[in-house]
Amino acid sequence: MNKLIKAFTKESAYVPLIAIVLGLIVGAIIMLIGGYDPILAYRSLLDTVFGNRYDFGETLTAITPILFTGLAVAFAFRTGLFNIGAEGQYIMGMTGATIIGVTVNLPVYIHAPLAVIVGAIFGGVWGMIAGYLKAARGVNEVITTIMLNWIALHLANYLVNRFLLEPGKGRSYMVEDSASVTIGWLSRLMDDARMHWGMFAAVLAVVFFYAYLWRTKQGFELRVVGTNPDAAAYAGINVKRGIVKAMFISGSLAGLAGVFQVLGVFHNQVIAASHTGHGFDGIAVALLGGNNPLGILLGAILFGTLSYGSAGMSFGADVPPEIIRIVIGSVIFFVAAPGIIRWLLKRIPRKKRKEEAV
Amino acid sequence: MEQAKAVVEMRNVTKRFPGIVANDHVNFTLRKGEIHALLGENGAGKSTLMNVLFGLYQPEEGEIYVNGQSVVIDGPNKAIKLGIGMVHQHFKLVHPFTVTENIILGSEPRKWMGLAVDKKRAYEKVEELSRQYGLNVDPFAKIDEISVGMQQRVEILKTLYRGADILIFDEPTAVLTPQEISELLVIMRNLVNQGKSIVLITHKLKEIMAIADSVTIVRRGKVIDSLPVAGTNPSQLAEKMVGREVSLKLDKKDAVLGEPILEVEGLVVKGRQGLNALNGTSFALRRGEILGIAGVEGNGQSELIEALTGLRGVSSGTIKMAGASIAGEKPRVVSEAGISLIPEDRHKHGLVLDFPVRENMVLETYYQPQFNKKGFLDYKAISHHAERLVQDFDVRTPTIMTDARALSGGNQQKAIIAREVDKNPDVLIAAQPTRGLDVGAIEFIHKRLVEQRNMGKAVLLVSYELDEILQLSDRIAVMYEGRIVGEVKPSETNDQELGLMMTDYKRTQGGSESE
Amino acid sequence: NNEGASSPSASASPSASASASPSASPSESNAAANGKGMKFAMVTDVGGVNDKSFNQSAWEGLKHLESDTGASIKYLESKEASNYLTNLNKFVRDDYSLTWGIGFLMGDAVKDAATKNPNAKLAIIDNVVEAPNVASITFAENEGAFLVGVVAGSMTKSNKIGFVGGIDIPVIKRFELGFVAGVAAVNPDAKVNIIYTSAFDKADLGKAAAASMYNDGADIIFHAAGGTGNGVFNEAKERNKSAAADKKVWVIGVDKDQSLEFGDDVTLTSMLKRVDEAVYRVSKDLIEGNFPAGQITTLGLKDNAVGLPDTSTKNVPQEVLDKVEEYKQKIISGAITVPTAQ
Amino acid sequence: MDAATIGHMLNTAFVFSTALILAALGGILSERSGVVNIGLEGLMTAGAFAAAVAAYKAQEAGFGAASPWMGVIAGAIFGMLFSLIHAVATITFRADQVVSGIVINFIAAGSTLYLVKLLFEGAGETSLVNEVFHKVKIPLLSDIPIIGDGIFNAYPTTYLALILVGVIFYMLYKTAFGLRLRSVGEHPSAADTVGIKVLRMRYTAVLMSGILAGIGGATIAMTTTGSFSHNTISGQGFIALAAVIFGKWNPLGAMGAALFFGFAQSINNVLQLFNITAHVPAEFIYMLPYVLTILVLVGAVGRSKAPGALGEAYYPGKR
Ligand SMILES: Nc1ncnc2c1ncn2[C@@H]1O[C@H](COP(=O)(O)OP(=O)(O)OP(=O)(O)O)[C@@H](O)[C@H]1O
Ligand SMILES: Nc1ncnc2c1ncn2[C@@H]1O[C@H](COP(=O)(O)OP(=O)(O)OP(=O)(O)O)[C@@H](O)[C@H]1O
Ligand SMILES: [Mg+2]
Ligand SMILES: [Mg+2]
Repeated sequence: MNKLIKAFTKESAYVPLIAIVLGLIVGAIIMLIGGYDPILAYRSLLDTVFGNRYDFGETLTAITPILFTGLAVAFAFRTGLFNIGAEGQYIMGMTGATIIGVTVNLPVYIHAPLAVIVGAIFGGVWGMIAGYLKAARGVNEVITTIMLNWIALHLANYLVNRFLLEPGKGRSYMVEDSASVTIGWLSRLMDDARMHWGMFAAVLAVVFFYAYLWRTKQGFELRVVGTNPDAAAYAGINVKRGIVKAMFISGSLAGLAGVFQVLGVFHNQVIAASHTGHGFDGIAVALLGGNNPLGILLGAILFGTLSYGSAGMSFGADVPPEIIRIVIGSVIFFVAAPGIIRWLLKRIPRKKRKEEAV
Repeated sequence: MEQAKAVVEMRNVTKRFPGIVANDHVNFTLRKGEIHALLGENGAGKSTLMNVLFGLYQPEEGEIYVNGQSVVIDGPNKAIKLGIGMVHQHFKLVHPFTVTENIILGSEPRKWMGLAVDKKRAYEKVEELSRQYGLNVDPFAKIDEISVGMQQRVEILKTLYRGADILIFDEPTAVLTPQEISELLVIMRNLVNQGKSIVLITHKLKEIMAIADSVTIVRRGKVIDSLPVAGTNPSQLAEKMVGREVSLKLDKKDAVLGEPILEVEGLVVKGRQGLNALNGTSFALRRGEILGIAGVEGNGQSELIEALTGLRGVSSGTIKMAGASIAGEKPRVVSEAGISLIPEDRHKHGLVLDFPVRENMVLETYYQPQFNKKGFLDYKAISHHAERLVQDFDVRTPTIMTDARALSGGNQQKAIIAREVDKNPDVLIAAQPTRGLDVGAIEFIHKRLVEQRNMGKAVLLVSYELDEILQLSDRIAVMYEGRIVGEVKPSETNDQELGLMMTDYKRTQGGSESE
Repeated sequence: NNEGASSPSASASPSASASASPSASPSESNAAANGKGMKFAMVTDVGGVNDKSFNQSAWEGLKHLESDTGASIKYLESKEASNYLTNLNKFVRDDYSLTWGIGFLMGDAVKDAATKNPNAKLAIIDNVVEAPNVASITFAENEGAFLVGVVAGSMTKSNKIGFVGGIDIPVIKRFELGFVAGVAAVNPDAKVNIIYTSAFDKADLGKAAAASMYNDGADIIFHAAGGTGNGVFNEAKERNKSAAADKKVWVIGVDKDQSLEFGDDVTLTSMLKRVDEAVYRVSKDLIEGNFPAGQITTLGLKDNAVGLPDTSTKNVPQEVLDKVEEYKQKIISGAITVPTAQ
Repeated sequence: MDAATIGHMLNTAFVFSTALILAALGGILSERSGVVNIGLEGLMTAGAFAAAVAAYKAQEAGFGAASPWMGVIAGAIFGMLFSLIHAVATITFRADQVVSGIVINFIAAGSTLYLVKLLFEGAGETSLVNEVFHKVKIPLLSDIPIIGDGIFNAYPTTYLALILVGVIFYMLYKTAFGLRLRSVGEHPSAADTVGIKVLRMRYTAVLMSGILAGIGGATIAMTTTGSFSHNTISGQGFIALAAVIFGKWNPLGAMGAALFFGFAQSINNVLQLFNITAHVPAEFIYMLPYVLTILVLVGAVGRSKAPGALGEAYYPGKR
């Protein structure tokens, strides 16, 4: 796991840049094979994202949840844990927020924060279960988080179905307006895009991620636990509590992704047939960002932009949007295996070398 | 012997690593039937040279001749074919496998047209080899279940099984108990008598004097000298190796004993397998003394340390620190009570290798007010602290932001000692503080331990190395099967007697353990 | 994988596209109105436009519209729920004449887009959106399901019948209730076992559920489970390979004539749901100036929007089909009310 | 509950677990050689896709009952191709193994769907294959009560999976190749120093894992769906991964874990048949397989020990 953390941090800045270029080239080649026009496709993609205020705003909204789940996955990585369960924690976060948003009635300045906090706690507790099982019983967190993803899906469906359902709608009642975290003026500014506080909260979470892990005493403890649990025990750090705490924080971050989707975007929770994929995308974002807070922010922006823009790509150039997954996969691949880039650079003389200097 | 034929000749071998020339135009000759010692400080390039000979590294320059033939050794496979075998500093054993599986790995006897491994034949072969060379290993045992000394014999068997005539031992005694060491020396003699030639890397001058025929000294990648052992002496070797005079004798005033500070009474502690590892251990440690715990590895020393430092639960008995019970307390409580530990395994327990030196320096104190302001770490104070320790303890590191992994073993150990001593503990527990270090580093560390004792601290020294125990301790307690079974003054004993006490006790008790 | 929630619409079963061609639809008779210069669009759920099912059916409706009236058409696929609204808005903001949201889940998004853009016109399938500029189209699945219930109840030999549902949501519940009522109407002794698989996209779950039911003695299973239903068909096929003629098991398909894809040796009949027809007709209404804005249109037996395909004659005896026809008339006339979910 | 019901449940469990067993075997080989394989999901996707396409084409070309076998072979090849990416990245270029696995999942999901759209004129799903596998009764054995129904009336692929469990078990623990493979995963430098080619060994293992996971995916397409779409493989690879860990990296253990999971799934259906949903919310029944898995892990198995060098790239001469 250490290597995973190091894999990116050490490489200089040019690797990600070249990786993105290479990823786009791979996508272009595949489009050419399929008989599509890559230039038109990429132009449509960019047009979609940056073409007007509405889509730009919506792109930001699309970035928010994967920024949270990316942080969640990376946080666990940093503490030596592989959290595949961001998906489940996301769902639980939604559920917590929906319960508070739908069932209680409070003034705005209490209601929304309460819903946010409860949702975060729901996600956190869901992560904590895996952490506890690992700490107390030595059960591998990879399995438990996979299983907990499915359990969360069905549990959330049960809760919505049983307690929150608006008859005939296949979803919960709408959350009270007082629990909504939308930002009216910003939405109007962005031509009615669904702007909400989650975006700012996510940026705060990036700052928190950094400050907590690298500036605080608790963060120091968690990093020691994650990097060398034996040394942590010798140093008098409670390793088990560290694991549980780390999974709680990781789960809360993933939970917040769900919270803001409910309170800021959907204002309700549907009976879901399957996972949304935000949790799994979080793994990709964390990897793209090298488990670094700033990297994750950039990774989420890249991921979100490409994903959101892919709709425009099929709109403008009729290219199947699946191609974007190949592009993103390739970018991660090249970022993760800088050896390949170095190997390629050796083969491409002079001209390309200049990028290295950037 | 002088004119025996050269079985290995390395000429002008140069091996570089990023930023360092590990071997700088090295010439080295091994003659048939000799034991040739390689001596040098940590990081001098000994292991690298032998790894080149074994084909693990490719040299940038130079030639190698084996039995007079110029050869290119492009991998261990080739080395094995040339009759070269290596017992590595860190054993290359697959732990979940059995002894036999480890030995046959890579050239397994087959049955059913090569489809299956012929385990029966393998066991027989291992047993036979083991008998022939007097190695006495259990072919069915799992590596996890056998002692370090046995593991080393498995490594030796691996080379013999492959028909090696040239054997390389990389610090074989660093991890062995005194008995095991003397047994190993016998085995090595045995091997030479049967026509093998041996390269022996070691930091222990005594061993070189005892067994080697010739010695080659390397410093910073260069060969300083190569000479027959017969005409030299330990201090001459030490000087050549370090480049300055090294005092092999430790200056030590008489101890000024203070009041008892750490008292252990009837301590019973469960070991890893759930059996009692400590069976009523009792002793008292006074201020101003170094108490050495002597004993064969595996007699409860590790468990004692873990119990003392709060890493292992206590079944019964008391541990009192300055009169207050600390038995079963958490490591942090113990640490705050004034106990510091230099752990046995510096990589696993002592350091976070992937953290900078700076962070490692506050591994146990980061939470204290001088570094921790309302939950936030004060990195300025931490840096300041680390700089000071690095200065005071001569830790050679490029900067305090360098990862601990990048430091040499000796400097890693110095960093740990700096950290632990700086905590200003009343009791300093030092477990194997000099394992694998060169004489220069050993000298430094020994001085520091004595310094602590002179300042009125109590030092508990746990070591499997009798010389170290004898040299440093004011009092020696012999540990056997989880109990202190005797106590002697170093001035009134010697290593023979001590060694006898550590094992003789077993005989009088009719111990069931096999040799 | 794992991307996006799957369609909770009942209508997600693959079938050869031929059956879905609306060329024989009654509305064909109108003289081609001129839709030139008008733009129609639809937004799919995560199944995508070529899901050989619900979304595809809707798209075929639009394509028919294009060839019929010269209107231009376009679609966008949604990758996840948050795309519903943004995709709808793409069209709405581009001044499309009519934008369709295909599927139950799109309700809130359509509502949102409609409220924010009062001048735009939208329509939705399978859900009701109360807004003056939205046409809501729902189907009386319970009525169609009742008829296939009649078939199942009449034809079961074991008196054990199965219903495999995707997810327990109102649309699917309508299938279940109608089906159970239909069986009970003709065969009170028959027992209908019900399994919900919790997914519309898990053929392996469908297969396991069907295996359990057939093992338990069921000889006919009606599925309303989208892709999960593929597993039901495959389990039935599997059994029929080795079973004696009198031990044959059947599946009743959904949405389209599934016998065309899975073969009429396992497909007893299917419960058709003419999404294509609905999309075509309402779009055409708009061209003709009769857009049912703010109205809820429930398409049932009387509209020929649900029912049995003609190929049913292959496996269903005439006397049963007669009974079906009889019940159909009773339902249309209101003599029978088929239960429905809230 | 009578014997027949139990037999049927057993059968459902075996059929359901077939793909999981195969993919888990692949995971075991890869991980036993020291290469984490979190890409099983993607490898299964690749296998299912290739199988659906190849079997369809074979059926069109008139191969008849041989078509599904062609599908399985195509699945194996495609799985292997994708695992080759994983191998090159992690073994040659020493990319992080977890990252590479996730990439495999991404690329497999994207590229197979893309190819489906290219090959089937824009459709999101391959055309249905009619020539799929059928259950085969094994004479005599299938007459044994319970077990006969349960095991000896299954798909050829189920038998194949069970045979492979034995074969791979034998290979891992009885042959020289297996000894070497395990040594590479436990302690690569130990293996290196006795002349075993660590990288070549890992390549072999990872490619074999691609083949097995590919076949696993193929069995789903060739027995359950008869086609390939974006959700043909949705989570099975992760369950297989769980089975690898649950089964302690041992083929028999992984088979047990996969069967356990399959069995929990069939209990789930039987419970609904017995109308338990009237008393227990259906959602709790859906959760059952997952909850049971966790409970069993907590209760019985506890700590499982991964191969010593799992996840570590091998640098020859590493210290
Ligand atoms: N694989 C490697 N990569 C980079 N540097 C290395 C590597 N192996 C050794 N070195 C460096 O080469 C030098 C010689 O190391 P070597 O291990 O040969 O020393 P040594 O004499 O065996 O020391 P010791 O007594 O501590 O075993 C050291 O500076 C070491 O840090
Ligand atoms: N160095 C190696 N690296 C990887 N795989 C190997 C290596 N040597 C052999 N194998 C594999 O192990 C199996 C046995 O190979 P083979 O019989 O050639 O062993 P061998 O090296 O000749 O052993 P021996 O000489 O002791 O009989 C084969 O499947 C082969 O692919
Ligand atoms: Mg060395
Ligand atoms: Mg050979």
